[in-house]
Amino acid sequence: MIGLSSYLVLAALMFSIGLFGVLTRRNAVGILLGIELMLNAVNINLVAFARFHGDLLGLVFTLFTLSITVAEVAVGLAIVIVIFRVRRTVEADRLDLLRW
Amino acid sequence: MTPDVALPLLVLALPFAAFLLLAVVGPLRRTGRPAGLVSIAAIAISFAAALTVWARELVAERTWGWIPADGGPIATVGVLVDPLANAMLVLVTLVALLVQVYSLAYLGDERPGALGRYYTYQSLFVFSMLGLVLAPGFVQMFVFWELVGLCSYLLIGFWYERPAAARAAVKAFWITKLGDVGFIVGIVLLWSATGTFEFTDLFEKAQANALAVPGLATIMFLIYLGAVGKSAQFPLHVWLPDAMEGPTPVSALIHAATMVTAGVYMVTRTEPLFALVPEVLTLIAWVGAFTALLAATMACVEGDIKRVLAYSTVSQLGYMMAAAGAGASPAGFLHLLTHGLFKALLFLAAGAVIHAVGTNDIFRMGGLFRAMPQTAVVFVVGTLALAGVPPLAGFFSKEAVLGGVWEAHLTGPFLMLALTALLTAFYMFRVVFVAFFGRAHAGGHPHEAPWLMRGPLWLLAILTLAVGIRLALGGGEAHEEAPGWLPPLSVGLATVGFVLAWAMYQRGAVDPARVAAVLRPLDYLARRRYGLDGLYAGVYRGIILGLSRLIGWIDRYLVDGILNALTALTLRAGDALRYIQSGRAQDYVYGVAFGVLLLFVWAQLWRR
Amino acid sequence: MAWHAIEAFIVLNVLLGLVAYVTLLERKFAARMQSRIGPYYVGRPHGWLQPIADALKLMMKEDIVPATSDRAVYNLAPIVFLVPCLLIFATLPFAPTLGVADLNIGVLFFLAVSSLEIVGLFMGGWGSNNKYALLSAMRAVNQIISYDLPFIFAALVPVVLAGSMQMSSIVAAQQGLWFVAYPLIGQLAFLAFVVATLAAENRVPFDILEAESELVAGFRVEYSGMKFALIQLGEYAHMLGTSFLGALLFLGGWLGPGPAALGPLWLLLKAMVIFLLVTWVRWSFVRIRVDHILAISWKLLMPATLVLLLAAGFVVATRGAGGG
Amino acid sequence: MTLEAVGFWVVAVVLLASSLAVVLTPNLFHAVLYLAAALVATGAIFLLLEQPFLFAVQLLLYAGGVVTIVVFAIMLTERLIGERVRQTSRHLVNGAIVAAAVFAGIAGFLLRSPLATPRPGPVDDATVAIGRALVGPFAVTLELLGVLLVTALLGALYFARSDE
Repeated sequence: MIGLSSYLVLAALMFSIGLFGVLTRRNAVGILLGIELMLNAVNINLVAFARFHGDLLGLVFTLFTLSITVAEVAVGLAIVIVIFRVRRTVEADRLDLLRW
Repeated sequence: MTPDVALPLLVLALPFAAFLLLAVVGPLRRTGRPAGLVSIAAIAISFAAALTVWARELVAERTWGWIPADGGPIATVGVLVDPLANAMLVLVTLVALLVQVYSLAYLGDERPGALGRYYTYQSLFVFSMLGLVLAPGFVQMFVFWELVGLCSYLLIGFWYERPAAARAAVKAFWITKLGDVGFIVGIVLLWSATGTFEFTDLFEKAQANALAVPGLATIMFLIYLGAVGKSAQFPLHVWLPDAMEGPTPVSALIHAATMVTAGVYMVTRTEPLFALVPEVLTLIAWVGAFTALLAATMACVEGDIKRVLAYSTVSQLGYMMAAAGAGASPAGFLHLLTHGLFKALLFLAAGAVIHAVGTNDIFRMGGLFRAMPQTAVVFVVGTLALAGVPPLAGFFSKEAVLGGVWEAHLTGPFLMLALTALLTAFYMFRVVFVAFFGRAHAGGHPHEAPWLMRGPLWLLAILTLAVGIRLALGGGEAHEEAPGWLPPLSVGLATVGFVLAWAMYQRGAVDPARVAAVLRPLDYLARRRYGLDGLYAGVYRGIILGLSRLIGWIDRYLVDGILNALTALTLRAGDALRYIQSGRAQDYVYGVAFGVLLLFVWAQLWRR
Repeated sequence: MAWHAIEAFIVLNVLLGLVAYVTLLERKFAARMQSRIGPYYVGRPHGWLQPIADALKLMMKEDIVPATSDRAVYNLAPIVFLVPCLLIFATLPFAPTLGVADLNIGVLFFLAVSSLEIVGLFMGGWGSNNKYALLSAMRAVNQIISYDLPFIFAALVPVVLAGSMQMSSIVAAQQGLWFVAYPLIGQLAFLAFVVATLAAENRVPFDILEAESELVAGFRVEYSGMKFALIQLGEYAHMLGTSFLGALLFLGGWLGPGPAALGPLWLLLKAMVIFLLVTWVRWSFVRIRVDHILAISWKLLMPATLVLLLAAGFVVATRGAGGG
Repeated sequence: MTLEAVGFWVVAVVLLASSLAVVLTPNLFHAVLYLAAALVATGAIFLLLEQPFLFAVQLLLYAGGVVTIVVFAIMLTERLIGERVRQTSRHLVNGAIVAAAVFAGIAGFLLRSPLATPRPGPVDDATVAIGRALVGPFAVTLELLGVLLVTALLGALYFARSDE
């Protein structure tokens, strides 16, 4: 039987993989992809809890997360494009204008 | 309100009303002379009221609760009218009235604004002094005591543009405050021991022997300290000569007749309490006598006419205190009254001289008898009175004091006071001979003072004479027990002083320099005011500078050091830590991840 | 479960056959519009065997893979493209009880799955590593992003009117009045739906992504043989599916005179009407410039469909759901 | 092993594999495609959890929306040239350690926490309930979400417009 914890562990793994991507990717778009993974992992958690606790709240929040993710991606990519226009690169570790 | 206290309240209220009017209504104050007239009018009516009170020999007490508490107010305000207060009221209002009239001419050259300010202060001062006189308890007395001190500060520093005046004002303020600290501590201790501030209650308890509280001697000594400061007793007398930096009428009012006598008045007022502690009384007597002698010696070598009078005042205050200490407070109080009159006379006359000559130095005067005979006459009258020549007022009161001290079997103080009497005659006639009969100095054309100034002078001179004659006729009740040899001795001492002065300064029979050479150490000490001012300055500087150095060191090395260390640390830390801010978003994600991990660790290790 | 599988298998095969003959229908129709005959020789006199011949030809052709292509992507693209196009039929019922799965979120499922098609499309465009293909893919992305929303909004109007996302319920709600006949809202929504369909399927006049004259054949320029066949199949399947959807949403689905058994036929007929409508448009209009296409979507269709949706919601709120 | 379990394991393997591929593949375009796969797999997880509505929304928004936009951005920024699409990674070991540590932390929690393992019986379609919740208790949130989306739209427009 597949229990709640199976889903949660799966989500945790996905989350960690996403984190790994965020930490290691050089390309800003790649970082965004990692963030997407992490957000999806969260969604899995929400839906799993909602399903196993018979609670609607998780589903509603999943919807919210989804919508916000779309907004985030739109703005994030717009920023990436602007950065690309200005700096001719989207390598995240070269974008250190704000360093000491 | 009972009619009993209506008149005293009127006496008290009028100067205050004048003060309020002048203080609040700026345009009126800035007119100068009209402002003075307002003040004079107020004090004149006040004087008339005081005279009525005195003539009626009113005795009344009326208090209103001030600081409320369970079981009756802790402190009250009100008026306490008795013969003591009546006499004081008359003296204060009289001298104040004359001084204010006199000032109108003396300070006529001042800017109107300054003159208005002067009269504002004057009104406030008179109000404060009257409030002190009428105080029915220690708290009110202390409040007005401090107000008087404040006014003294303001008036001494009237010419605040002059550094010397400003310094003198501050000095007077601070030194009297030294005594006031003892005063208030004593008051509070007394209250905690007896539970009341009221004189009447205290006297009743004293009479019923209900005041045998432990440490009463200490308490009374502390209260006496207030008088030491205010009445310029040794060793806190040093402020009074410096206070001569103020306008001369101010000196006449507050440093001759009123404020400095507040200490004596207080001791006299609370005499039933002091009577319980003979050891303090003895101390008062000794200190008073010593003060008298010390000030007299300093007066002998002083060249500044106002300072001579100032030392003389200190000396006479010593007399009064000695009398109070000897248990002859009526004699002391009598001397207070007569001295108030003739010392005001002397000061005002000296003011007229200074006004005319433009200098304080008696050795630059001389021959003034011809230039301003009226002033010379009244000054001589005052001098005679001060020296104790019958039938002038000073003779009787001084004799009463001497008699009282003798009666109390205080031989040491008596001898000192007798010597002081001699010296008093000497230094006063020294001034008279040098300033009025000596060879005239060139420079300026001294002229008689205007009638506005002369009028008060004559009035005071006549009063001095009249009081003396009144005392001679009525026979002062103070000297009834005095031994018969006392009047001749007194007159004799005065005569010796007169002859010495005449011989040294008029005839030139004895060269003052040779006398000074003979009495070299004494002369040296007296000229340097016995080093007291230097000592104070030294101690003050030592303490202040030492403290300043210490605080400066603490500030520079401890406080600043900590701050410097902190800033240096912050800078270094910033230098080191800024590399954390790599500007790369992913490095920050590492930070977030580590934070989350820390939360995990915390939650799993400690939360359970 | 097993029945479902069998059903799905049958539906799939019927559909594949249908799709093949839809191409023939289009060619014939186009020929008629241009006063030609169209396919004639194979299976004469009307070229009935032409689609089979085409399929056989494509299957036997050499499979050419460009040397510089992103091989995996290139190879996977036709499949990824085809799968959603076939999957959309899963929720289409052909009669009240005839269908793979009459989900209660059927319409949404259809829209979601059909939106996956784009992935295959740009996989193909990218994987070919061909300038024209890539440009075509970019245009496709552009256009599909733009027309997805009006398409969805237009499709949601019947959903709102019927108060359900279940296909059968929507059809049932049209018992009295087909939604296309719904006063004003119905016609406008249907118009918007057809226009958005044209764009979503990249048909003329919205076919800038293949625009033969500039991009040769669009994203599938490098494809040949079997893979090309798959892509074509997917495209026509998608078109057919959308036609079915339109028929179900607006034209009353299987409702029609005669016994209920005739339902599937009615549905097919209606779908063909829509299909021919699209084809008619295709052969009648000229291609629109790219910025005009985007402008039409964002400035006209999107607000219009939104207003329609709101109006439908308003009508439902005042008159109650369930049509007519 | 029930059908559900089989489905779960298959989906889980696909999900994790594609996720790993997303973060590991050097080709950015492939990464996006793997992301699409991962997202569809996530949708499949939703299906397993009997939420077809969320599955549809996931497909519509992510696969149809997000992935498309990302591809678009890649095409714009990589200037249609395949070379730059090859991307490198940095600090692989560090990242792996941190990610593993985070996973260990979460897993630690999961292991210690009492979880409601028995799965409730099959549920009805939650679509209507979600809809009612959205316009009921969460109406304000929904409106705020709308504001956010409009803001994001305007922001993206502002950022991405070319300077004319």
